[in-house]
Amino acid sequence: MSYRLTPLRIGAILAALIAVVPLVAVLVTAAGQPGDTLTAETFWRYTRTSVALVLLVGGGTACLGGIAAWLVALHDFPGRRLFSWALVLPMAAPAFVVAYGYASLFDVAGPIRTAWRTAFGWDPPLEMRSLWGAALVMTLAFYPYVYLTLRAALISQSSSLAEAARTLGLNQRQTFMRVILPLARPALAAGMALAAMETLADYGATSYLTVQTLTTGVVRAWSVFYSAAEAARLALPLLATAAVLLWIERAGRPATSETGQARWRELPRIRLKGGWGWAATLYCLILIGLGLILPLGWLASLGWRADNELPRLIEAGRNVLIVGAVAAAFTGGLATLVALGTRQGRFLPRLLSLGYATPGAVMAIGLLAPAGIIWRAFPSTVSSFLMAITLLILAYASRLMAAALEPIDAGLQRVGRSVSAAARTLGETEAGVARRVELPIASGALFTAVLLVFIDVLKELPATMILRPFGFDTLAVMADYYAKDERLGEAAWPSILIVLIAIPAVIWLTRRVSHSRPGDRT
Amino acid sequence: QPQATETASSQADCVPSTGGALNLYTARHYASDEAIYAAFTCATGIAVHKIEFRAPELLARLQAEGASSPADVVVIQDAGAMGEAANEGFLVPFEDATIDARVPEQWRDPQGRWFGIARRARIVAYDTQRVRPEEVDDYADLASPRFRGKVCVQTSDAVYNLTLMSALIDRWGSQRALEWARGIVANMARQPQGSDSDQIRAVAAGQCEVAITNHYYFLRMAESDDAADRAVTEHVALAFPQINGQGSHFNLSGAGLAAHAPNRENAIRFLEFLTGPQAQGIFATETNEFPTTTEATMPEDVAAYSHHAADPLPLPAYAEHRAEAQRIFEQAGWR
Amino acid sequence: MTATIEVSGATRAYGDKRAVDYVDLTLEAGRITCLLGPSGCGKSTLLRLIAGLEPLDEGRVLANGQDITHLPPEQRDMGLVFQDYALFPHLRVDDNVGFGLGSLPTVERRARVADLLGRIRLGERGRAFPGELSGGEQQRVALVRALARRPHTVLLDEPFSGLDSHLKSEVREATLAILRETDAAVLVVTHDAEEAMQMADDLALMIDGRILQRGTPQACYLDPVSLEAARLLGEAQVISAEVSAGVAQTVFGSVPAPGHPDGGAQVMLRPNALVPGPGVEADVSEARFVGQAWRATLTVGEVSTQARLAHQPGSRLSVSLDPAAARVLA
Amino acid sequence: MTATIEVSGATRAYGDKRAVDYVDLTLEAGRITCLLGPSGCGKSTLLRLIAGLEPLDEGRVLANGQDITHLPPEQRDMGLVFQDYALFPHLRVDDNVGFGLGSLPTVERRARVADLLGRIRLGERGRAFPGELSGGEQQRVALVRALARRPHTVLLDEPFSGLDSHLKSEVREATLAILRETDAAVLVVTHDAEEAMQMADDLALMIDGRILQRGTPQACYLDPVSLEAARLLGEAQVISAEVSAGVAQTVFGSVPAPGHPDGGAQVMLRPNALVPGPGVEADVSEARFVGQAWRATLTVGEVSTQARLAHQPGSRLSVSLDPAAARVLA
Ligand SMILES: Nc1ncnc2c1ncn2[C@@H]1O[C@H](COP(=O)(O)OP(=O)(O)OP(=O)(O)O)[C@@H](O)[C@H]1O
Ligand SMILES: Nc1ncnc2c1ncn2[C@@H]1O[C@H](COP(=O)(O)OP(=O)(O)OP(=O)(O)O)[C@@H](O)[C@H]1O
Ligand SMILES: [Mg+2]
Ligand SMILES: [Mg+2]
Repeated sequence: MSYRLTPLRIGAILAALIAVVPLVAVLVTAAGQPGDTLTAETFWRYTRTSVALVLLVGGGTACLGGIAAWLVALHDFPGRRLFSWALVLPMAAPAFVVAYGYASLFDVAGPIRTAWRTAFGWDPPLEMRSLWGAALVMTLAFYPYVYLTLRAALISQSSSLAEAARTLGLNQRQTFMRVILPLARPALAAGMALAAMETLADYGATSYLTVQTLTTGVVRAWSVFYSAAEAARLALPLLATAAVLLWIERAGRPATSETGQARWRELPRIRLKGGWGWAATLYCLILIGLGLILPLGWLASLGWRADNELPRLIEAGRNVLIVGAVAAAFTGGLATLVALGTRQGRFLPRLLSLGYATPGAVMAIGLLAPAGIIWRAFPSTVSSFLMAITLLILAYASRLMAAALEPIDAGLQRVGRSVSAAARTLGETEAGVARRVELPIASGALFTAVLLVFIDVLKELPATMILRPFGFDTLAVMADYYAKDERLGEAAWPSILIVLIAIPAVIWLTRRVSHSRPGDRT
Repeated sequence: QPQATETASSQADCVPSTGGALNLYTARHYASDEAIYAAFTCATGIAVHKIEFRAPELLARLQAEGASSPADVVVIQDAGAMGEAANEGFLVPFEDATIDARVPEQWRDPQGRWFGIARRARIVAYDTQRVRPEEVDDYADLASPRFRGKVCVQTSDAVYNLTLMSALIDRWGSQRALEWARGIVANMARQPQGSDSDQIRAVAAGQCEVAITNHYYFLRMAESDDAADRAVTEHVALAFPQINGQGSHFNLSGAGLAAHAPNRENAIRFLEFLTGPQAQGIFATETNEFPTTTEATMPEDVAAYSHHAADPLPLPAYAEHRAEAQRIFEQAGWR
Repeated sequence: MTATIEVSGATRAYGDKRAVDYVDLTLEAGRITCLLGPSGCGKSTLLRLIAGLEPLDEGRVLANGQDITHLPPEQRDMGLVFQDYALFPHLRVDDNVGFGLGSLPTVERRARVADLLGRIRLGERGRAFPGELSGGEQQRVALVRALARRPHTVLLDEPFSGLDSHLKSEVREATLAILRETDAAVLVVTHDAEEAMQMADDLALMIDGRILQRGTPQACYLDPVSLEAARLLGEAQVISAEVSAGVAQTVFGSVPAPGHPDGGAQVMLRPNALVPGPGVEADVSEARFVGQAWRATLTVGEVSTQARLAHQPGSRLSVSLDPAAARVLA
Repeated sequence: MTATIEVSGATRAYGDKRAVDYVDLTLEAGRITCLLGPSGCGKSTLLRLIAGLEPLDEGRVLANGQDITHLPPEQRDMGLVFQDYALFPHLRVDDNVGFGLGSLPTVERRARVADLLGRIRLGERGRAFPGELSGGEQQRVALVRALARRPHTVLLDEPFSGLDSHLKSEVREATLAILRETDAAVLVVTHDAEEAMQMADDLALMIDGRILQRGTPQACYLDPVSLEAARLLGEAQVISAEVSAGVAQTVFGSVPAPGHPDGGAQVMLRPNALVPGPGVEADVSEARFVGQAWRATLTVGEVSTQARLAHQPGSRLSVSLDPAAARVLA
């Protein structure tokens, strides 16, 4: 096809600009005047903590999520079908919500340690506001990433390699260790990279659990020293790490099937008998219990006793539903343009994905700068509700573009090159082919993208906080305020609402993952 | 036209909402404030449009908006951040006799750019069974060997700790402030963590004997519907330590007129309203804060503490020493 | 060790569908058996049953008379080559070949791998990853990997179907040569008739889960038990005939039909069944060069058939029927 | 409308690799040209260049003398059939076929789709989705979809390679019949020699991005320009020879070599080049039945070659060389 700037490509470039502008703004800000900032010693302490936390969460998610994926994909036990999607549910709970639950449940004056002291006369060392506690909380919140990617890799692994190993004299266990696991390793790494990125970018959970990471440093530089430039500079190592992690994640994506004509066949599932089967069931139950039911249940019990500003909650819920839906559709549309326009080059999508892995505080800096230019240029629009919502939606789009781009890109890849070419030779233009053939075929992926963005908007905090118009709350903002005001009971309400809204979306997403593999039979 | 969560009540005796509107940027987010906005709208017919930020974000947004900012009034519950807003030029001085009359000079910016609307004491919660109140009548006591392993505190970047440290730097000089911080670090029962309520609970749970906290969290727990919260306060009491014998450290919620306020008249009416007896009363009742005006009525539990003297720190000092305060904390190893 | 593998009454159903339906099959040491059948007829399933990768619903598998029906695959001492080669992508070529040799001392293992790679002329590529090899090279590596443990039986599932037609015959020759050197019992699954006939000592024709016919390639080709079997092995035309007194009469000539009842019958013609010569006058309606030969469509009256003859379309010629390339079907 | 498509000097490189390297090709209305070559030689790329799906680095494409090199594919009026059929999975069969007929009035469009589906005997299946059809049915739908707009040129990229060998010849016949009814210029890309020879009016042999030879199938088969070209079209053996005075002398006999310089040369033998008869005594070292014929390995002195002969291994026979099936290579 010709190299000319087709309308599709111009659209892609514009869409990409929206996502790139905040990143550029961060870089420009980082080049600004140096101000007061952290001492080098503090910086290194934060770095050490960040590294330790990432390692712990990476390892923890690999273990918990890995075992879950291994059980569900390769074994049969009571409840397996239910768990195959239920294990993803904790993804609906924002990490900061899980942190609220655990911090308060395991507080020195909380129910567990109090009961323990009463019973045994000494205080158990179960401190959630610590590196270990944060690692536990984030592991529970992020293990679904590993679970999802590894499970997808395992169920799409054709059995022929494992069978080859069997006929070469390896038993089941040896086959898993020497063939199945090594083959799934890239997927495991990809899942861990996602969890690590989330860990690095997180501020809500870490700050609530008093773990001081590089992101803490970014926030401190900004909120204590009022230096956006220093904050942006401190964010650079985070961005660099995110870039590396993204690269790992991309590299870990399974290549298109190399098996060709051979009939695809799933790995055989081992039936776990008796006690082993129930042990597996128990493991999955515990994981879901710890990741979702325990923290949410505890918050609910707090919320039950607390007051709630029901009208405000309802309005915040309505706001986030509407804005989330619009932002999701809009972001999906932009990502579609980008995906359609950049199918030759892989560089742009990678760059755009960086926004996703950028800590919220940094992104807020990056968003304010371009917003400021608009505000100063069109003063009359600053207090306009529509303008503010438009900016907010643009901000969501740039922050969450990667989340949408990922599935859409994958969906469009699946529309064979020849199908698009066939449509061209049948008289359709490039844009016509996109409209009549490619998008309808990739519609499932489009919907997935829209849902992913929607879930992320539900949890989004920094961009909402800083760009929203007058009188506009979202559930995440309300939860954050209540928590900051030390009213966890009240914070429970919006938190639980977020989860309740996200759960159906998460269920749908999970089901889709299991239906997109070759020769699906579940 | 901006939409808003107008909390205007439909009471019959309210002025009809024809008084235009007012744009408020606030870092406060309490039920008390909602009640005040409602009362203001009812009394004046002016609608209150608000955005709630966290302080640094509020400043950043003002910065980004520059002269285009729609903000009329800025309210922040930290004197340090309020001073910063004033220093950055986000606020303009204005003359208002009513406010000057109601708010003592001590709680007003010397350049007239902002003033205090409510006060919160940063003081000490102690275990009544193990600590006598005289043992904590000076902030310096907290750093003494008496409390080795017995002190609970928040992290250093908690704004109230930063302003407390700013006050100590101003009063004691950097060197002594640093030594004090080192003493606290040596006395810590655990790494700094959790919120003020968590500090109070830790005292009740016996993890520490004394904790630095704002006063109203204690009052909130004491009057809570939750029996567990009330139980926490049974063996815990508040002590009001002194700085140089001159009084305890109070932080201020401040309010000021935004530099480019489009609704200046309404803004000034609102600022006046905040210092009026009704608003001041609501702060005291709903949030258990101390009023900055003299004529406000307070509920009993707040009134019981209102006699404690405040350290007469000049307002600009709150913002002035902020960066140094963070440095000292870092030097002392207070995370 | 050499072995005779006997499969008897092997049955395997998926849901209602009997993928393998009461099959008997014997593999002899040192002989190559080809299992030929259309896609989906159950060839792979049968092979998997023998390898122990799939459980039997009914029937038994014996190795040298010993029942191995319930032995797991790793204890059966059989080598398997998959259609997609199934090389371990994360291991280098030499580690792939040596994968099943964990029990050997390192020195010996290295030596055996080197020897095997040498035999397939890949001695230099031991440190490459499978992805860096061409399709033909991968196939050869998969073959020697299966042979490395010196299995008594080697099973190959469409081992050449992944290859370019260009490469196919070359790789096939090389594979045959290596297989002939071992004394293993060999089963090759394929749906390519020419391939089956070129490789097989014994041929088994499979359709719909059943084995239709067994025998040498030549016997199967010329004496198919049914039209289906005939078509599996190559072009076959059918014309109708009248049998009387053990002779079937067609428009082109007669074919011996000993033992057939009198009445209507079908005669299967191989493409070389019609030869120029005194006989019937036929019209040539189309002629095409199909490599090595021409194919002409001949018509006599209402009956049309094709033959390997070079003649101008529109012309007429006299043909006779060679009974050796024609068979009356039951 | 009919058209003559002329490609001249077409070149397309990916990085360093010239996938299509200065190719000239002409497609004539009403004639089927087959492009035959091994995998990766650039066949698909050439086809995509003609269709406008890929930009040319150099060279031109003319349709009836008009330069269409820079026309986007949708304006070229060419129909394309892909190896994987590329049916739109989200559209029903009739919507697939009618996809490119948006400009026709609904009634006319319906009629044309119905007519096309009728011609491929799928009139009843119009409301099915492509996924519900068998491979052969899908192939036919892809074909009529490409024909629906009555393009002046039809390009088919390995149109039968996705089919079972069983189905292949049947679908091929049907496709040929439909293509012959149109008056389009047809290009069929394939790597199957037999297929190419059965379909082609004109054959083009491609290797490594270049066209080696053009001509009728028979001419290409018997008079290949090189061993490579010979091998593309079928089995070929090479033996060495000595040329003197325009005759090449081999151990099996002599072959005319007009115009060849004296000295050593290579002679290419087709499998039917050696026929029993008075000539040289040869040893039969191996014999195999390969369907329709036997293949024997014959040895004379040091020289070994294969021939289509039925003889017992170990026996001896006398063979002569048929010069019509042998060529001296340049
Ligand atoms: N795991 C399975 N579950 C259900 N049906 C199966 C399974 N494996 C095979 N089948 C069915 O059993 C039949 C035989 O399959 P098999 O793979 O043995 O055929 P095949 O002869 O090897 O075909 P091909 O030449 O296409 O490889 C097919 O109809 C197939 O769909
Ligand atoms: N988009 C591309 N980028 C880089 N190289 C390409 C691209 N398309 C084709 N090639 C290369 O160009 C060469 C010719 O490819 P092409 O697809 O035309 O071959 P082909 O003859 O159709 O092969 P096959 O029979 O396997 O379809 C191959 O080496 C291929 O790897
Ligand atoms: Mg098979
Ligand atoms: Mg191709």
